[in-house]
Amino acid sequence: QSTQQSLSSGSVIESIKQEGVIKIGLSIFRPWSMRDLNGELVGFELDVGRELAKDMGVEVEFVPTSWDGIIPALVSGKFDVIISGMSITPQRNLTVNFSDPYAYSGMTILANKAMTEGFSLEDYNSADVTFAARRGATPAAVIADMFPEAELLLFDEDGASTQEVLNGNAHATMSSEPTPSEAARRYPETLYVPFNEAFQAGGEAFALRKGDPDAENFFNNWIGTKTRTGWLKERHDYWFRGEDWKDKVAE
Amino acid sequence: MKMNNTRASASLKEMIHVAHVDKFYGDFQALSDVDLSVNQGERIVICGPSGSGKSTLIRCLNGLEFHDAGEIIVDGISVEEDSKHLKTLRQEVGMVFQQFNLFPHLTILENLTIGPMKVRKIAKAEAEKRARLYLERVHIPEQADKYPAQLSGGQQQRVAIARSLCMETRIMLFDEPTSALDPEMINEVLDVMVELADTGITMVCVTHEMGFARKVADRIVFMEAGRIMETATPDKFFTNPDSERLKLFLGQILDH
Amino acid sequence: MKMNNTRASASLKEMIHVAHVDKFYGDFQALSDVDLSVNQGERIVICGPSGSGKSTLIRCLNGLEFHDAGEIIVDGISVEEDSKHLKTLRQEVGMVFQQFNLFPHLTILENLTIGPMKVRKIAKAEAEKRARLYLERVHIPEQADKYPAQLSGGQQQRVAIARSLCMETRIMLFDEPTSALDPEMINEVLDVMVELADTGITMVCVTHEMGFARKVADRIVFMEAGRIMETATPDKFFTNPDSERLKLFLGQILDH
Amino acid sequence: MSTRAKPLTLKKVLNSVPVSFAIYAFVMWLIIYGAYAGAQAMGYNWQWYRMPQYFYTLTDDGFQLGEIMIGLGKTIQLSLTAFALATIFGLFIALLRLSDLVIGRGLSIALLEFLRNMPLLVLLYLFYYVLGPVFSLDRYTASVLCLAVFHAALISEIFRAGINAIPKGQWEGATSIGMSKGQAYRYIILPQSIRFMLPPMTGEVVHLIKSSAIVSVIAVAELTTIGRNLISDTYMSFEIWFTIAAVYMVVTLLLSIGVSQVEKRYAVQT
Amino acid sequence: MQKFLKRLHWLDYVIVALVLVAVVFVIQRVGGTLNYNWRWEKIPNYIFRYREDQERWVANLLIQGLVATIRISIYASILALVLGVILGVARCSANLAVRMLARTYLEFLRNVPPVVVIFIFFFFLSEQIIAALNMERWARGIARSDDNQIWTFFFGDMRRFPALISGVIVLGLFQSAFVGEIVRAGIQSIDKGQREAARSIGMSRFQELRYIVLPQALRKVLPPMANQFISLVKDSSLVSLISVPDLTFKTVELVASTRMIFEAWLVAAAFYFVICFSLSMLFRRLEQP
Ligand SMILES: Nc1ncnc2c1ncn2[C@@H]1O[C@H](COP(=O)(O)OP(=O)(O)OP(=O)(O)O)[C@@H](O)[C@H]1O
Ligand SMILES: Nc1ncnc2c1ncn2[C@@H]1O[C@H](COP(=O)(O)OP(=O)(O)OP(=O)(O)O)[C@@H](O)[C@H]1O
Ligand SMILES: [Mg+2]
Ligand SMILES: [Mg+2]
Repeated sequence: QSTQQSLSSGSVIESIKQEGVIKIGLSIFRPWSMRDLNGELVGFELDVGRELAKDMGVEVEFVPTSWDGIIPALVSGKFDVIISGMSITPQRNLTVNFSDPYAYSGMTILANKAMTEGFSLEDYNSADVTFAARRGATPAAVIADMFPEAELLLFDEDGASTQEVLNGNAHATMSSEPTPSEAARRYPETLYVPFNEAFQAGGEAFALRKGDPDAENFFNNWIGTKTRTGWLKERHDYWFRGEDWKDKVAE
Repeated sequence: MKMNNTRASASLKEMIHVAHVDKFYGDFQALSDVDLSVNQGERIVICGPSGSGKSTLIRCLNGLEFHDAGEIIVDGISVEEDSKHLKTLRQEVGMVFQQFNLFPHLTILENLTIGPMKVRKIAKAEAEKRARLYLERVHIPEQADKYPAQLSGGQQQRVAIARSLCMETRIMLFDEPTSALDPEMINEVLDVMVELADTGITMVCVTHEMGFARKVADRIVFMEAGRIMETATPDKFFTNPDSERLKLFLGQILDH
Repeated sequence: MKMNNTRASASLKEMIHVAHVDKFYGDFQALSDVDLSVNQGERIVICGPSGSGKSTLIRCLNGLEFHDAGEIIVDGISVEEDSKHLKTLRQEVGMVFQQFNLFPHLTILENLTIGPMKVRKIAKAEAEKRARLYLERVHIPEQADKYPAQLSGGQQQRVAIARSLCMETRIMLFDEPTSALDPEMINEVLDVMVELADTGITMVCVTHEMGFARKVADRIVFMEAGRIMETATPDKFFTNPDSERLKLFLGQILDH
Repeated sequence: MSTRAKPLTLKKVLNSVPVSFAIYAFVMWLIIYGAYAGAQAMGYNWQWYRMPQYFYTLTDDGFQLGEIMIGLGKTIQLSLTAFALATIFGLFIALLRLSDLVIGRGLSIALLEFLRNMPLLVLLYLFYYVLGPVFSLDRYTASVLCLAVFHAALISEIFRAGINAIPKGQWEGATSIGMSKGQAYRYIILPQSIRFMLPPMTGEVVHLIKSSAIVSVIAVAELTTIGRNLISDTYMSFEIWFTIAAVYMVVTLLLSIGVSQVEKRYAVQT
Repeated sequence: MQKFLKRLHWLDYVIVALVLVAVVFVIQRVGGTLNYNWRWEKIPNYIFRYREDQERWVANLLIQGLVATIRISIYASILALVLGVILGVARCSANLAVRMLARTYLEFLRNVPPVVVIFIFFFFLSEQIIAALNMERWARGIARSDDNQIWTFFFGDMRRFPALISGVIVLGLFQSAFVGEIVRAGIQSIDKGQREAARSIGMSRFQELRYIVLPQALRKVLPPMANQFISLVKDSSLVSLISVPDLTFKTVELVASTRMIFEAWLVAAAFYFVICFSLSMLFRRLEQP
């Protein structure tokens, strides 16, 4: 009885209700979350976060955090939940809990044309090939998994890895669509997306501190509902397939 | 002038009493079995070759260093490392250093008033009045608002003397007060010291200025290798010294 | 001894020629219209109150400073800022400083040989032979392998003299060579300088050691406020000076 | 020597060595315990037992160095290369700065001002993304050069201070026996100024090792990069950050101690 | 001009030639090899922007970041100064325990890379302090109230106040080690004679420190302190790693949003240079009496 009580009163849901605000940790990552021309946050995560807060009847506060420190920051209580396109991996799961996935984004390879001419998928798995990716992001895990032979360089953010490929310092990088296709369109002489197929990780989910079944249950059900009503898919398509938002964010 | 002053004061109370004092720096013995007694109003000059322990002795008198054996009693206060009276003692004993050690960030006036104001808790107006009085005494009243760096060495040393005087101490120690000065400035300072000697203050002075010693000292102490080798009146000291070493020393000092 | 030496050399060639020299530090005029002529083998002593320009003058002679107007010719070489012969000049003119300026990271022997070896390109063995010769001359052959810091001030100054001698210069400049020394050590150095004076070297010496001046100088130059006020033989200088200022100065210097 | 027995006072007791050590140990224990309790309160599960494998492993192939040790090796290699270059550049800049060359002095001052007023992180981005492609530098060369140039500015100031610390009399002494400027530098000034430069130089090596951590942002393999990669793999942030900090501390402290020994020997010699 | 040319040494000409060659080479390569679409025209928007919806000019990302950097630097240097003086005095204390504790603190901070120090402090210390003071709720209360202009002026968005404070604490603690060393050097540079003179007019140890040693030491440490302040401004870029929204953090965000990697970093570099350089000019002027 008392254990149950203390569990539920210790839940982050409880403190969110008390404070009247939910603090969401996120890291800038196109097109999940971005700064628009006004310097304000926009993106898929922002829609999700606002909707979530609306449904809970509280205010929302987004805490932009560098990707590197996002999990320690969650663990030490700098915010209540991470909603930042974080995909579920077993390693992460050892440290934090995940909700059910709320998005499944496909990832594609973006490669340097001259350096990877005529490469098949197997050719990438060679010690001569260099990949670049964002440290701690899903593509890094996928690359390590799919191309164990290749060298993998990790950077603080996505732009840097694309620039590496562009400058010929790396053969290829991988990230969620639509970013690779956009880049390929912008630098048609140098960059291209060699394979149409998208590589899949376990899906992206909310991350929360361990030992909080109430919150997990709440988020799972919220995601379940929003998936069934099609709201999540509609927003996902808007940000990941559509072009409407492009001119609000500098291109 | 000298005569009557001296003999009168010699009968007064003993101001400095040093008995069987030893002092070590690590293994090196800087003072061995030093005895010295100075009466109120007496003027003592200490001389001796470099490294003989003159500075060490004088610094032991106001507790800038502490002796390891024997006893030192100054103005009735025993000088010891953890004495409660150390502060009182230092207020009674003025010291003038070879390097002046004026406070460069304070004006001359502030140099003179900071001790009385902060240590003796005297009001500012009163302290300044006193400071100007003593600046007058050392003949530089017009320098009150300058900073030490703007003064010549001789003037700085005179300020240092005035600073000690402002504490109205009855004992003054001088450690080679003129040896950092240019030849022309030495006299300025010596003149002030001669005047001071006539006021009845108790004075212990390390110096090689033999002219000064001859003029004002009641007794001259000659040190060598941490010991007091000879103590004599100026007359005897210069005309008929006992020890060979002193003769040699005088020969060298007075030669050129 | 002094007499015959002097008169003989006075008739020889002019080694130092200074005419109408002015020198400014910013707006401050350190030398005004200075004239001086020194013949081969002559011994000149310069004295005067502090700040009168003695060091400035002597430093202009070997190009450590440069004059702004007038001309200085030393050993036939005109001393000018961009003269090609400056290095040659300095090899001909030795200088001994108040602060010795020995090289603390080299042994005494190395201090003496580094000039001959690196500047004159003399072989090491030869340079060492010469160095030991001059160490003998200044009476400290046994110190060859020590470092400067291990020597007393008087010994250091003698090394500095030997270092100049090793360059076998025919002119030696001294800037208050004894004023940084303890009283006991002054004589050591003065003795060496007296011996040196007898070898026929041309010598210009800034000093307040009037005993030395009287003994060796051919002429004494008195400076004041950047000007040469009086030039006289020692006899005249001490017994019958022309200017009032010099009388005053002598009074102070010889007083205490 | 006969020393009088002096009475014990509270001040003396507090200042005595054993009591001081005891107080010290107590305060340190408080701090460590506080940190531990703080982390505990945060609900963090410590996994220290997973750390040793990153230092070494004992497998069938025998003893193998773990990733952290490899990273440490890389850090040292990187730092030493950069330091050697920085010393050369630094001496060059300092001599230019002290020279009579009008343009040379101007150039060295401009360079110093630029470097002094630029965060290293930003400088690194400039080197890698801007100068890198221009001069076709790979990431390793770019980071070595960036560190070398950045520290050359600091080292040149050390050289300058060391040279200026030599009393003017030494220059005059050298000049008055006819040495040229070059000879005076070579035989008189530089040998003496080494004594003044050694302590700040040690500081500079330590500083360089520390700033080398920044190259992790361009993925050059070294200790911090390895640490950050491990964190992104394992999420044991605290354990790994503490370990990395400890490794850096051990290296830099050893270095400081080593150099102070050398210094002592050097001091005795002259 | 004639006179200027006359002062040049032949080596000066060599240097000019070398610099020219390097510049020409760089220009050539930038035109030829660098594969990058420059979009400088977008940058001014991120400095100031006209908001049509609000009909006024507003400071955008880069200026927001710059202001945050300035705020953090000022507060952190005040903190570092206070702690540093205490630490410096502790380093010269007569008590061994105090000296050892100060030394430990200092050696830890000086021997570990700033990045690592900042992470450790951030997660272990600042969070505890913020939680203990219940700062978050308080700051949010202010953010929600209407008359928060003054707070906003001094501390920016009050919602991010705890982040600002963490940044200030971390940076201040980190820099205090260096300030402490400077203060210690200043204290020790005061001639022994000064202390002796103070003592011989009967001052207590505290009076000696208060009236004689510290005033002189502070004057001596002004130049190194100024340098330290400049490096504090530079090191403040590291707090971006703990998500304090300073100039570097905002630049990273801008790059992540727009991929204008070169333009954004060059502008950030220029901003840092301008701040630091004007500071060093200012300090230089102050040092001259
Ligand atoms: N703090 C110290 N530590 C070790 N030795 C010291 C210390 N102070 C003085 N000595 C030594 O004690 C001896 C006596 O020194 P003291 O300064 O009293 O000599 P002095 O007679 O004043 O000489 P001087 O005329 O050169 O001032 C010297 O040999 C000196 O080296
Ligand atoms: N580098 C300098 N810059 C400005 N002024 C200087 C410089 N060197 C000397 N002076 C000034 O020039 C004047 C003459 O100085 P100089 O050193 O020649 O005097 P001096 O006769 O040797 O005195 P002393 O006996 O004190 O050595 C002094 O007033 C001094 O302040
Ligand atoms: Mg002494
Ligand atoms: Mg002079």
